[in-house]
Amino acid sequence: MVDALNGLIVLANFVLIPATAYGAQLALGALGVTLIYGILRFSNFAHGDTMAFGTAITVLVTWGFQALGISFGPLPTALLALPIGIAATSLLVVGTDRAVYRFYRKQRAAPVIYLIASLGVMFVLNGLVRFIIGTDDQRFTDGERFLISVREFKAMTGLAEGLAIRTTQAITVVVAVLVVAALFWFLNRTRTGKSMRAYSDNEDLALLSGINPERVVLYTWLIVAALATTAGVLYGLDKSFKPFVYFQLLLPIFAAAIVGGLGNPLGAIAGGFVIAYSEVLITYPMKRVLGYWMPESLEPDGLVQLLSTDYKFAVSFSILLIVLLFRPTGLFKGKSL
Amino acid sequence: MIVVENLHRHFGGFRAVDGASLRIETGSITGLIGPNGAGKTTLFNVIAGVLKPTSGKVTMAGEEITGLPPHELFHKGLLRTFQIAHEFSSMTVRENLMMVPGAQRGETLWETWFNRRQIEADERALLAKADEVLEFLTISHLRDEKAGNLSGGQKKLLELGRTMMVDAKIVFLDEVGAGVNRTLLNTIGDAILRLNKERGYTFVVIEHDMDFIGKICDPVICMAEGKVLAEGTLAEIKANEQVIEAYLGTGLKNKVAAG
Amino acid sequence: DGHGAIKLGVSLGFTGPLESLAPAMAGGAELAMGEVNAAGGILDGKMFEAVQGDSTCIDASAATSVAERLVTSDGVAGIVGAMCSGATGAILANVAVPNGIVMVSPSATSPGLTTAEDNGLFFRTAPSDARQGVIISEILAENGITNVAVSYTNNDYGKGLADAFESAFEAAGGTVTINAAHEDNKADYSAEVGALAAAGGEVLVVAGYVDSGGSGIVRAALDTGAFDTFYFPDGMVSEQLGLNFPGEIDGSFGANPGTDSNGAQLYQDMATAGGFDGTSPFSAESYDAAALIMLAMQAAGSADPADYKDTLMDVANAPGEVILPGELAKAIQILKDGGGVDYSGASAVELIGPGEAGGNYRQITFENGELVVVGYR
Amino acid sequence: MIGSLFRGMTRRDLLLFAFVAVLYIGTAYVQSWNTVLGMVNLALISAIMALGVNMQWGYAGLLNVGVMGFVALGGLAAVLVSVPPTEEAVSAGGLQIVIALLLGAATVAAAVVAWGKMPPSRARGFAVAGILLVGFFVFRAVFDPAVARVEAVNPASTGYLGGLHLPVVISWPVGGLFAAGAAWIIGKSALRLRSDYLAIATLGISEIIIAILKNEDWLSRGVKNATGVPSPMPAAIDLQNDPSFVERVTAWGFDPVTASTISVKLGYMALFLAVLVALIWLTQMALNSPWGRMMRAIRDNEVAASAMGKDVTKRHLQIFILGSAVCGMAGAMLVTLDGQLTPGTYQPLRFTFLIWVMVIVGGSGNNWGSVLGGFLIYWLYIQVEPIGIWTMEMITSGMADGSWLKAHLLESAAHMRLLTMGVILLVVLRFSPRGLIPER
Amino acid sequence: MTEPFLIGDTMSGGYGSGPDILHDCTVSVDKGEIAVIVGPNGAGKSTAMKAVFGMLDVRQGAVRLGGEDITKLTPQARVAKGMGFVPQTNNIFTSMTVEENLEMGAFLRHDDIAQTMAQVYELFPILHEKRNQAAGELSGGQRQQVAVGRALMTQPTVLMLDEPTAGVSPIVMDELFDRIIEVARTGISILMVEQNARQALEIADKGYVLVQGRNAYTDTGKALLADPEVRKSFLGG
Ligand SMILES: Nc1ncnc2c1ncn2[C@@H]1O[C@H](COP(=O)(O)OP(=O)(O)OP(=O)(O)O)[C@@H](O)[C@H]1O
Ligand SMILES: Nc1ncnc2c1ncn2[C@@H]1O[C@H](COP(=O)(O)OP(=O)(O)OP(=O)(O)O)[C@@H](O)[C@H]1O
Ligand SMILES: [Mg+2]
Ligand SMILES: [Mg+2]
Repeated sequence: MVDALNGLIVLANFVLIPATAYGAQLALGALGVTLIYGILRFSNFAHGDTMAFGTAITVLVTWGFQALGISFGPLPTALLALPIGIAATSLLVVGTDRAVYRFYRKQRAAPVIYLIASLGVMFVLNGLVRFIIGTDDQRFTDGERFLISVREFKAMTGLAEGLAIRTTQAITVVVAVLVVAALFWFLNRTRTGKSMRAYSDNEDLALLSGINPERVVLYTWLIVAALATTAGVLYGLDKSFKPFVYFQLLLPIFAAAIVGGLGNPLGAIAGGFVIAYSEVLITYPMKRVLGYWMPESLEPDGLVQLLSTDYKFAVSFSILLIVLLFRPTGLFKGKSL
Repeated sequence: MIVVENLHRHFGGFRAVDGASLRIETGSITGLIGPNGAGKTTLFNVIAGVLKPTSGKVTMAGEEITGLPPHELFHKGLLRTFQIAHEFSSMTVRENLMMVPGAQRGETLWETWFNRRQIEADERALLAKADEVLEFLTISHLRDEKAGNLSGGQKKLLELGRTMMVDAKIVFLDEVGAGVNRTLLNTIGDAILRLNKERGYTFVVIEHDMDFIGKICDPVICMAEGKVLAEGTLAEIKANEQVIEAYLGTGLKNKVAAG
Repeated sequence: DGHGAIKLGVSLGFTGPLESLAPAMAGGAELAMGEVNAAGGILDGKMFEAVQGDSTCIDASAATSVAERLVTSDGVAGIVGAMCSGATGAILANVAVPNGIVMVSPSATSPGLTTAEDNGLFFRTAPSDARQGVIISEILAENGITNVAVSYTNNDYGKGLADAFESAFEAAGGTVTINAAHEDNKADYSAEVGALAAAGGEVLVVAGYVDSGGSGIVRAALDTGAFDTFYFPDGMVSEQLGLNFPGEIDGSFGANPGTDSNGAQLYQDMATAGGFDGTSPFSAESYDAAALIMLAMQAAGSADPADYKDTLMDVANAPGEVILPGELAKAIQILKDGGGVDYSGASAVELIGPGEAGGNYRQITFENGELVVVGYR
Repeated sequence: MIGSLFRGMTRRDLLLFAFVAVLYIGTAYVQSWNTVLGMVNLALISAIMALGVNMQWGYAGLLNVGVMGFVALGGLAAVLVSVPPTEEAVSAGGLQIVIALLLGAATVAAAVVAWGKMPPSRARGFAVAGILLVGFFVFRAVFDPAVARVEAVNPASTGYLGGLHLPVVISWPVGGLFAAGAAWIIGKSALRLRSDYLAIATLGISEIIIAILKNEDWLSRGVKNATGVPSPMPAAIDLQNDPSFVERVTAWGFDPVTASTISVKLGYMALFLAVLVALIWLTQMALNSPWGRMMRAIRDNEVAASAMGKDVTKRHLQIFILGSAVCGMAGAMLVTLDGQLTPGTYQPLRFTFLIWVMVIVGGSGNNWGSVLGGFLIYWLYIQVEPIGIWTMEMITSGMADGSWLKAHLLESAAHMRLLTMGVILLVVLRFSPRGLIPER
Repeated sequence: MTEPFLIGDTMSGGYGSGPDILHDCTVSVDKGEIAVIVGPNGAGKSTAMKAVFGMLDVRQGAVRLGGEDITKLTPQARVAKGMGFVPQTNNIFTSMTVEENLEMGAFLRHDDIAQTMAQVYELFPILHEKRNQAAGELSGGQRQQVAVGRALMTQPTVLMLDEPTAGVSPIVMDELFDRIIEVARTGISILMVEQNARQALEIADKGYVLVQGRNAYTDTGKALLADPEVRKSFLGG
């Protein structure tokens, strides 16, 4: 009985909790991507760097707060700085839209042109972020790191195995769930939300219904800025902040958005978890868990690992492919242009 | 020519085509009418291979063609037009027509590299043919216009024009008349009759314009709610109570008052 | 007056996956040049000028183009670089050898480069992975550890080191429970740490980079309680490590190139004064790479690679007076006077065989959140 | 014949080409001919890759964001064809690895056949899964020990099977074949995906290919890099040591080092140019014929094209395979030029996105556009670094020495590379959104 | 004679930088009137409608609503001024449900829209049945009904319809014309393009025949119907 429990806790500690947190992180990023795809109709390759920009600003402000001795109790100070980061990112993305994307909207350019333009923006942001904060790893975490740490857990339960839940993990999961619910409600129930969907569906007709396209675009970017910064900051709090990693985040984020179905907020969440779980679960060696669960005589010698972690990305992408083969527009019927 | 047996096509729980059975005789011009949403277009799409049937069977000249992809049906001589025009919008009107004939020599890569001369000869012939069709459709001044820039009616004409580029056995026309000027529609009607007489094309025509149906179609099939409601000459159909109630109606109530 | 100055190429991955290591490395190389210039240059007043070139680490051909530019357009007399073994190999074969330019890489550790066709033009101040594998194995054995897990960064450095270590360790009777790769700069390492934890081991050997995947692995391992003791090879040992995990890695240990000559400490102080982190991986090696080139020129009495490529080994090795960081002026003077030097520098270079560092190591451990040097070997 | 090669070229296009030529020649004067010729060779390879992508996207509207994977496969071909076999490794496990791979292929084939033959049912699912599972374990049982033996052979310098030791140029078509093979497999399964879904699927597959190249050491040494790919040209150093060469060039007044490096580059250039011209001729012919028209129709409206008798699936597959093969060939050429295969350097930024930028900036759907894009963007890619540094020096020249801002700005100069690249891309795209040489 | 409520006065213009499609073309409609535009395919009927609605550069001439010059206003500003438009193609939001399509029609309204919606459902019962279905999944005729319904939701003062009856069944067409007459009686101006020209002209107060972007005939609906030349060339005999 205790063995069974220990096995479960090992599984939770190394698979369930990290995968859930990682899934939520991906989902938050994917929400931004999916929203731009859904409403402005292009795959925004600058999203990773937008996240990096928002986070960089938040990090600087956080340092400022820390220097001034402002803190947020047990919570990370960065959360206090977050609104400022969001504001700065909003200015950035709206500015980018004015300077870059608006022109192509007027031209009615093909989506791939936006995509390439977003590559250009990505390059520029890439340079900008490094210019602002450099290339290094930056730490800005403070407050309580753990809701419960391994040691505390063991002391509390008296079990041989422990498990840890980080504050940031918990915050990320909660935020992701709240955000997706809010977004879903916003898009499907509110007037502004519906007008955004209408705009994405048929721009001309939206015009004929009295919808102001510039306004729709503005709202979209504001939401995206908030999402990107929040996602970036939560990720940075949990791991660390380094511009290059944020650029690299783009790939799993896109994978998540696609698996879920582009343009669909629920899909982004589902996609995030699918990617995260498949990465962690399929490459997880069951040796230690089975060691608890199996009778002594049957305990495994090998690692009992389906695939080595070297192929972690191959795994998540294979899952992605399999999903797409059976559901060509993702789990939650996304859009395709 | 075409026999449809107990065909079903469902969308989720909704039965768009719900056990339709019909025969289309070789050499006939069959009219297909019915209320909006009766399943006419869906029936076309299933026969033409765009949609897979939920169940049922379609045969063409005795050969089962259920579920064959559209491009194979094309090569068997089955052509169709689209209710919502599907032009190749970034190509010119002429190219829209010239791309139609199947098995063009110049569509094989090998030949494009090593058989230029022959291809050029083929192209000249095609060009002449396309221009002839454009002339007929009264849009030859638009031959080098991008098809996407055509007016709504012109696009419908182009749809029809494509079927005239090859020797078809059977042609499915989905509301060619909607949005087409009535004078021109008369000309089109004549053309259909001529193609039918001279070249032996079989036609199936979906149309909501009773004058047009009356002018060219015999027999007429009326669908409703995914099933065949009535079948016969137009006169018979027009007299059918159910058809009147579901489809034809009794004319404008406010007409006089409005004058 | 930069006119007529000798140009040295500094070709590192300023952009790309290892971009965060590059500034401190370039800082090291330029520090050495600055020092020589301050001392009045070599060969009777010839000054040095650094020309940077981005070797990207992700694009061997771009690296080649850039090196091509450094050599044929800027006319550099030698190259400090490149950073990653891939780019280094490409530049060596396509630019350095055909144009007869000396290259001293501070960080390409791939054993494959040992046997590369180089016409005696290629050197490196970083030891080959093979040597370090043995060192790690010895240190672990001394600590009574027989059972370890290994996580390495998935490039030639990590893989080469992990392989070398595994064979050395197993030959000495130890067990490697798992030898698994991690990719740098990825979003999440839970899968890797999950696998490492499941395989188990007394210590986790992290053959990665401190500002990249290496720290990510350590972070995740600490948080989940998978491991609490680590072994850190040279890519990880730096002050940064202590800052990244304040107080969390006490009892963990490692080693990086260095000797009791105090060179490392001297260099660190110089770097701090110069405004960059001298403990960042391969920064010291970069200083040494630049210094070696310049001293070799002085020794050869010529800035022509064809001449000084033959004196480079001489200035690096005994006999001669031992030279530490900050003593370049002295070294130049000795050479000018016809004496010999044994350059030891910041990373205690000793060039062996085909022109690579022999490898003296400085053993460290973490106590109360501080990096403490415990000995040399 | 020549006429159709240049069909559709306008005076403006020629001016653009002239402009790019001036960029390169100007660079030669500011920097050196050696630098520029090196760049030209890489630009030629990039242009070929861009042509491949353009075939897929420009002709058929297939969004392939997995270019990197095909390029890498081509690179693998170069190694497998040209390097000498590692005798010891081959005898240790070569045969067994081949058997294992055949077993693996047989498993997949069996699964596919079972899937096709059995009626749709739960039993079919189990049967296929069963076949795959059993096959997987049998495969691993044969494969793993053989791999272990092969990799144990002198791991620091070999540890892999090596290649066939054939002339490296043969690997170019072979690289094309490798890529075509992969494209066939991908195309059979993923081509029915639309737009961005196909994009991410190909992106994923390319990542998987790179993962294999990185981790299968027995094949090409993995991240330890396979070096020493023989060159089809005489090495510059050999020329320098060849007295007759030295004599000749000195007689002409050249310095032997410069002359040797330049002649090697010219040799490569001739080879690459030949490939590029052949490809352009083939693609121009195809594009300006009913085949091209059909592809455009398919790109415009698949439903209508298929109703007009065009086999959309088959054509998509055809063009996907051809385009990928071109990328594969370019990949083999690249490794030939570099002389080594370094899997770690295959990054989407360089081998997928940059190529895409070339295609779009050049003008998608237009072969000459791809060539122009290839040359222009490659020039930028290399030259924005000095431009960035130069800009920073200009900006900071007025500032006081030792000021924090000046130091910070100069330090950031390297990142100006990306920034400048982005700005230039945006500017080009702004002033000609359909590319510099748009499709006609 | 005072000026009509809505007038596109001697408009010339074309698409983008292309040639002029309209040449001094005038169309107008007064309060409570029905004006019908007929003509061959490609005559410029839709173009004229778009010009009146500001979706096209009017290079010469002007558009005035209730005496006010609105030539320079954006389409959405014209919506705010009480104009409603059903384009000939792409006239529904395909990914939104039928009900959401109707709601979007009422986007600028801030009063209770339930009643108007009920009226639309009454007019087109099939839409009520399918109100939660994505409009893109509807049949051709059903889509057309959604499009007209969407425009009715704006409660416009001027309603512009580009071939509202294309593809709808006879019974629905009759209903639609009935409804249009009713709407006009409430004082709303109706400007529409029709190919079912005979029915349309029968209910029209005013008729325009456009040919190649020019006004060819202008008269009352009845008079045009009676003109044999017009009948033969444009109304199909
Ligand atoms: N993809 C789909 N998903 C769900 N329902 C659909 C889909 N396509 C069609 N339907 C439904 O099927 C029914 C039949 O549609 P169909 O287009 O066949 O009608 P139709 O007879 O051609 O009508 P019309 O005369 O208006 O063109 C309609 O009620 C429509 O809403
Ligand atoms: N977007 C466009 N760009 C360029 N030309 C266009 C565009 N739309 C229409 N045209 C051209 O303008 C002319 C008039 O088109 P319009 O759509 O106004 O005709 P219409 O009278 O409405 O015809 P129909 O009855 O067929 O709908 C046509 O010759 C068409 O080719
Ligand atoms: Mg229909
Ligand atoms: Mg029209």
